[in-house]
Amino acid sequence: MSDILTPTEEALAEAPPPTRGGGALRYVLTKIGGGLVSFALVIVLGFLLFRALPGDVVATMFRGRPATPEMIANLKHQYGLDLPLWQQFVNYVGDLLRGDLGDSYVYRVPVWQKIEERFWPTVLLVGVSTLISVALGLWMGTRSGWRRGSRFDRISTGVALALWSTPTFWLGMLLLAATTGLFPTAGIVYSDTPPDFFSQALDIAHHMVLPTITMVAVTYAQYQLVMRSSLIEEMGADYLTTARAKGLRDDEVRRKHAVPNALLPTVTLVFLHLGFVIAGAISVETVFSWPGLGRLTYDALRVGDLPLLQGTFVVLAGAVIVMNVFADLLYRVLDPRVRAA
Amino acid sequence: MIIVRSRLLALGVTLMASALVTAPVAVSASASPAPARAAEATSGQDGKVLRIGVSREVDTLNPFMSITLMGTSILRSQFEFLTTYSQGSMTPEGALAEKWETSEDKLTWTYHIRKDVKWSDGKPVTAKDAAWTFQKMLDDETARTANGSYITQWESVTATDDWTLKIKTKVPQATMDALDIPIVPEHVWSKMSDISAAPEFPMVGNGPYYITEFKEAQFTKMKANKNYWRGAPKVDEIHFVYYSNSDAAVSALQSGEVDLINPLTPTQYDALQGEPDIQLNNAQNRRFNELLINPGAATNDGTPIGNGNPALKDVKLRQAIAQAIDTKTLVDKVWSGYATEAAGYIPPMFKDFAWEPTGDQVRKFDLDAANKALDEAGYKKGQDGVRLDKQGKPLNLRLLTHAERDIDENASPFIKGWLKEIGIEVTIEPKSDNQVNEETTRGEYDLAISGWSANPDPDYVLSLQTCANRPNADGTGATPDSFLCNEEYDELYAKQLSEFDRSKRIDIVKQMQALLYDEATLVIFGYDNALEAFRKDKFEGFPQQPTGSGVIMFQQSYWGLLGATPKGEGPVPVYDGSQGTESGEDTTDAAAEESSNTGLILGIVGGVLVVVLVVGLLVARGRRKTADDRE
Amino acid sequence: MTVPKNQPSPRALAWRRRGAAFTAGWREFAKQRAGLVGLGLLAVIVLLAILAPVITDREGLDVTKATGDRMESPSWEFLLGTDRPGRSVLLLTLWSARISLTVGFVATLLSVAIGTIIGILAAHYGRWVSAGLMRITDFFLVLPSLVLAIALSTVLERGIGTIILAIGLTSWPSAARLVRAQTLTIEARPYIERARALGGGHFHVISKHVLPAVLPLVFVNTTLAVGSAIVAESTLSFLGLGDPDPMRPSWGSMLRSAWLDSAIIAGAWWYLLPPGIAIGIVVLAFTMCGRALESVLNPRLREG
Amino acid sequence: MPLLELRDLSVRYRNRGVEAVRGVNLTLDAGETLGLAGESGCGKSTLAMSVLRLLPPNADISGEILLDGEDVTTMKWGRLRAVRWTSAAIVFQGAMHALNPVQRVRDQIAEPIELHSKTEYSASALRKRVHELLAQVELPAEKGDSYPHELSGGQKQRVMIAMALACEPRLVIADEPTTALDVIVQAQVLALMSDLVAEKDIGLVMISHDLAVLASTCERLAVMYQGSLVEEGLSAEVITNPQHTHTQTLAAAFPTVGDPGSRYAPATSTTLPDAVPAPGDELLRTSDLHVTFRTRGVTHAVAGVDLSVRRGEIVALVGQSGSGKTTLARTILGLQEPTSGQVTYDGKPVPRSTRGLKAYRRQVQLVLQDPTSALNPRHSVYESIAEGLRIHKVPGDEREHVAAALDAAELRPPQEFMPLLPHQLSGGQRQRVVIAGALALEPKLLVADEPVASLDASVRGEILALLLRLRANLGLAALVITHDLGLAWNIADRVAVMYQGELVEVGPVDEVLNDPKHDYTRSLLAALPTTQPKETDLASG
Repeated sequence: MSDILTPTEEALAEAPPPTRGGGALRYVLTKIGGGLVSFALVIVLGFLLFRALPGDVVATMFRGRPATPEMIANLKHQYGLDLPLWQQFVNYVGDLLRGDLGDSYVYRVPVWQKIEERFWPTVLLVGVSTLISVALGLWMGTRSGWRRGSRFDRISTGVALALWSTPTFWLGMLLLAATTGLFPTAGIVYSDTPPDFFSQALDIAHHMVLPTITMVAVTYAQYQLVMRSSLIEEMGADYLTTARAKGLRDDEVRRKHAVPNALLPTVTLVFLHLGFVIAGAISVETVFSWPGLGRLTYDALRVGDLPLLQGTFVVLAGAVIVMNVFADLLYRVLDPRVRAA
Repeated sequence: MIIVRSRLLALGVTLMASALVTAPVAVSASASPAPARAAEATSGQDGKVLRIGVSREVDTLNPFMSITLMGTSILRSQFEFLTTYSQGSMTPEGALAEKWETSEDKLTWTYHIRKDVKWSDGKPVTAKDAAWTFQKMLDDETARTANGSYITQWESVTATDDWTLKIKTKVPQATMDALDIPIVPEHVWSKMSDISAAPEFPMVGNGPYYITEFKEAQFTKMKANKNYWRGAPKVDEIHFVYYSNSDAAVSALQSGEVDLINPLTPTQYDALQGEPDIQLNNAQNRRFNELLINPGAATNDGTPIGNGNPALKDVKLRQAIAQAIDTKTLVDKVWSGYATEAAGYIPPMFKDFAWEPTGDQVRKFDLDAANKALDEAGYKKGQDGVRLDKQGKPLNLRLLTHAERDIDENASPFIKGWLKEIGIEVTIEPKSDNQVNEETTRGEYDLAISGWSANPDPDYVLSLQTCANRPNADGTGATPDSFLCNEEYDELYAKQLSEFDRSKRIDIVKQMQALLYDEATLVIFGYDNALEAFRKDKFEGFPQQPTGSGVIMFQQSYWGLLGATPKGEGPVPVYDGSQGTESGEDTTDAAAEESSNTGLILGIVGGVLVVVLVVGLLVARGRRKTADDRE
Repeated sequence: MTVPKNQPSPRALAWRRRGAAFTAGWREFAKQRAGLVGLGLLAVIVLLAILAPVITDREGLDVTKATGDRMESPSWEFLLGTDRPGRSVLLLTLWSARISLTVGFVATLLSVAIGTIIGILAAHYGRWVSAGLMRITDFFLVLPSLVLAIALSTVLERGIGTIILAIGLTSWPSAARLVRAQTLTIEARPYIERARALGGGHFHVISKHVLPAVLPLVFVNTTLAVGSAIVAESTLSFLGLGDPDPMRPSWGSMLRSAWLDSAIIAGAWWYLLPPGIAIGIVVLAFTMCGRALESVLNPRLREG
Repeated sequence: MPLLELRDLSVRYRNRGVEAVRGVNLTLDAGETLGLAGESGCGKSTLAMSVLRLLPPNADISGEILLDGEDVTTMKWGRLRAVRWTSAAIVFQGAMHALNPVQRVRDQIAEPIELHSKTEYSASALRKRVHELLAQVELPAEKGDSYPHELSGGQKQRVMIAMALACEPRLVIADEPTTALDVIVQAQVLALMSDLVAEKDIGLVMISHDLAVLASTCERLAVMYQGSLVEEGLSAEVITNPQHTHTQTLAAAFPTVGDPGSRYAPATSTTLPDAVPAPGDELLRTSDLHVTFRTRGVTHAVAGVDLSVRRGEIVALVGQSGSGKTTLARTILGLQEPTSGQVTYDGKPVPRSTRGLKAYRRQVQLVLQDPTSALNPRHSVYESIAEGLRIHKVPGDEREHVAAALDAAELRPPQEFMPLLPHQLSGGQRQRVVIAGALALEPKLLVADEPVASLDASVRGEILALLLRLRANLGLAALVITHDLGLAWNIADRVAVMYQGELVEVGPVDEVLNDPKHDYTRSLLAALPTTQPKETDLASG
């Protein structure tokens, strides 16, 4: 809350304005440091949560098939599960730093490999739908906020609220039911699509239609509502009166002055909401059988594959943290006031 | 100004990007609607493709590592085993091994390898490949991951010449004529540094098909092996397309994106009735479903393990529970009739060994009788209607179920409901398959839903209920089922093993089943059918196992895929001389019932529209104020 | 100076003031039609949920007593058709409201309570407390909460309690930030300085000035958050982490059943639509109420 | 033809019902300067905004606004946009908010030029023009690259002026252009405006609540009261011989420093204490007090201050904002810990323990600048006053204490005020409630931080008179913190001038203000706007 001054700061606010440009490195380092602390917390949490899960992981690995005590001991030893907990933690962190997330109990491959396979489909889905929903949300929010109370505002806000109130997976299910036969219902690409780039891209785009619509439908509303209210907040601002007094047209006032300012809180929100989008991705990927990280999480959950769950948890949380650090840095570029702070 | 411009630029780029993404989507949406796909697929440029929609995931396609049903099923077509199971009677018959014999002490087995088998890369298949594969498993613990159980008692493996394989075992082993172990080409696998690594594609094999591509969680592609010793298959490619949600697979079948799917739930099966181009297959299954009642789990040396409710040690209580389960309702409601009502331990598919209770022994579903029996046995009802055990504690039982398995999800509420009627409170605990396996193995359950697939020879499933089959001291080891340990049963089990007179053996097996029925450590509640469907506009049919009445997918062999017959390419082959060629009688032609799908779509679309509109209007009305006329 | 005896006591005065403030707030709220509609909807739904045991028979939830056939389409007997075991979907939807609303309310209360305490402490106390708490808050804010909730629900026993805990423990950070921001605004007001100068300690400042000023905002936040919590519950239930007891359905678990039972393939729209629409309406009602309340508190958001 | 002519102008806000401006007639010729005075809410800002039709959509305008003979109220949008900024430009109140925070000031200045110029400006020509404008307002060209938050208040106001001149308008309307600025900066900005207006022959309408400011800049003065124009005339005449009672109050509110008539006599309608009581022994002393902040770099907010207040004495602490006076006050109250040095009260050092501080705070009470925010809007008058009593668990009947405090603060009868909420009171009444809240604890010393700065001129004198009476009747000592030398002249016994954390001059008011020793005190005094229109250029100071 930059506009709120605590009493002690108030005394300082009168000090000569600080020079610009200084402390950029410091800012970047602080934000990256903060991200690293968060990531460290994720790692610790990942360990605590998944080591606390019930069930004997080794028995899971045998899937109920016969195993001699020696085999079990061997496996325990192999996975370092016979060590004291702190030792396990040290190993876990060490492995993690080397990019080793352990082996999936069920798939019998390194978790990292599994996650790598699933990473890009999720990036594609989340990326494209976030882009679309941000563009859509900002545009609609700007339109409805600037003409508050207009027919467009009333209807679009109503629709946005209604869509926002719907559970993602349900919307996906309805879309599935309503568009039977029009779009592929599952997967990312048909097995018999020719391997050339254009056919593949086209087929992937075709497969993306329903999941993307679902994701966009439930996420754009947030951006619209925030853009709308942040624009409304800015509407009373004096600099807009200045701009009008200068003789700017209404849309120029909006485009050149109101929107750039109203955009700032929205940018933060877009990134803060990535966690929420990831949640949406889990539902959407489950409903549309999209081979991404969300469904990997769900599958790992279903079969009780702890290292895999731990891996997806660390990677998803880590990705969101990275994006937020990025958002902080971006914010600094967008808002000159942050540069000074 | 610069800032503003660059920001607008960013926004523009964003919009452009989204437009770029949506444009091809729109184009492709209009360019290739589903019916077009169906047509395109039949005349695909790569020849005839069989696309199978599956909702089971491949763990890995490494034959040493794969343990899931999907992975092993695919590998069955990739690699020829020494023996396979016949299409008609599901008994072991020669495959890679033309014939085999065993020494008198049953410790040495000699297999004679077919001389006309070639790997898909053209190299001949010899006994050395088999020897290398088995030796690798004996030497390398990792290589034992998937199929290690078969070789734990082996002493040595040798290829005496290119066409003879000798295996010595430490103790007589019953499964030696049914070793479900993929045999890999030595010239490929001996070069692999990590035996557990993902294999390279195309994968050299000697089965009817070989794997050419595997996309995790998406599909597995196989090509027909033109050198296959039984003759090349009629289709050129098989694509196993993975659908994590089985409804999506059904939709894909409806729109012609896939040609064959398994399994179907009864609801899906019924929904497909009436589709003119779809052939349904309601196949009798070799599976029985059971409710385990923990009689006091113990290890094979008798040490109690687990945390089963001690009250269940009382056979009277177990019998009352058994009596409170209405198999008819379950067959009707859970399986919509696509199942057979419960009788004995051996599924009715195996007519000889199947048994049914008669006379006094019959425990007809009767809640009053069950209540009465419990009253008599001294289980008094507490104030809230829940019975108290002998220690005066209320009877609260946990019911362990497989999460997301159709049978478990649907049967468990019924079990809970009936048991409540006889004063037993049930808490349903759905767990992942692994957890269920684990917890049942360790005896950490009161009630659990389980099931097994029986073989033509009942030995294996019967062995599940012996004292010896209980787990090791540390709670692992064997795969126990109901933790029964009954001396009489064990004696009968030993007796049937050494009984060579089939009818006498059948009698003993039936006695054993009667005994199981009385012990009520497990309650059979039905034998569900395997439900499948395929596009009959594209395929004539597939060989079933057993011939005529059995399944297409997930056979105990590869007959269904090997004999896949595209439309217009003649009769479906039969790999079992004794049977006819036509499809079985259980395969129902889809009736010309009116499809209700259009109505559904309209209903849903309409409903959604109405909801959105109504809600939107409500909100909108609320915010209506005079619009400002600011410029 | 003597005081006439007919004067109201200070306590009565304070209560009269609160009453007046409430009336004024209500009058402002009543001007918002969306808010009133939302409140009305909520009242009806909550009433129906509370009265469910009176107006219907819970036995109908027991599959063994189900009278309908598998996924019967709507009829006079079953206004919204039946589910796979033949239970009335209308009955299920009604009873599900109890669980869904309970989870929504309790989880929100939990998260708002955590959020409020952390938010106030982070704003009120000095650098280290504040920095530490905000670091944690930011961490949880950024964390994909569904993933964390999934992890939590996996660790703990399945059931309503776990779901509440999972939602409550993962959704507090936004409340904490909001409360912190508001607390900072309040604490920057000179009357806090005045209260300190009068000799008031931390407790006095928080309880007499900060909390009363923050509570309306917390209330609005609660109203808005219940909707999210209900959606979160449905998502967790849909993913199979809900209460497996068939006698305690929630809208999420109904949708899960519909999904697993192939309601889409079977064309059973009556099985698919009611729970989803119920969620939508309830969430929307909460949102409408919350937004109306918000504009009561923040006149800048008001129309016109 | 007059540059600007208002004919029977009325403005009514639909949602408020009351007319903000009622039938105002006003003319301004080219190159003329007019000051528009009035208290907050009198409609002067509405009047200014109506000239360019910048009022919100819910405002109804009636009458005529003739700008260069053309009626603004009936203009088409296109014409209005063309007129805006080219015919008339506005220097807005509080430049802090009137500039777009995320745009460089260069672009903001250039924007209207680009928009309105008939010919296409090249980038370099535009840049040159902006530099010219910046030079006119005496800002270096590099400042054009700054963002608003990087500029000080005075610089921002200069940017606003440069922006207003960008299209060379014939009329500039300045709405409270110097309100938020320090005395010295204010003087500089006013001088700059006067010069530019004179140089370019621009018509100027300046709006302020401060008659002195207007009188020093404008030829003519108009006074508004409750939406109507109550008096208009030449500045000197209006100031020296106000006709309307409201003008008289405004004129009297700001005393002339050095005028013996206003010594110990703030403008008030109430009776003032007859005699000035002699101060008693020393009550409070700070010795070598240092307060240092380390938020960004090191700031010495208070750097070695020795100050004493005796019983019954009123001491004024004068300084610009940022001079450290507020920090000093907070440190005296124990709200801020000193870095070194100490505060002694009644001969004993002020304790630092929570318990000790609590007892100390009963003796020393704080009165804040803005009574509106100093009272919890949710608490009734009774609760606000009883707050201190409750904190300290003062024995006796709470109600009687509250009534006594209200009575002492001259809110009579007390019973009527008790149930009221702050928003039901006027500004002066609110400040009395704050004072009553302090008095309820029967303190010995009041620390008043700008006690009248946010009050309307007419109320100012009343509150100051109350402080004088409290000192006379209760023997209350007061440390009054202010930027307003006139206030010190009005009520203080001694004055301490603070500059950059240090006290540069301390002494009896008459001595220090009549015969300042320190340069800083002198420049403060010199910067005071006088009621006589100035000839000299202060900007060099």
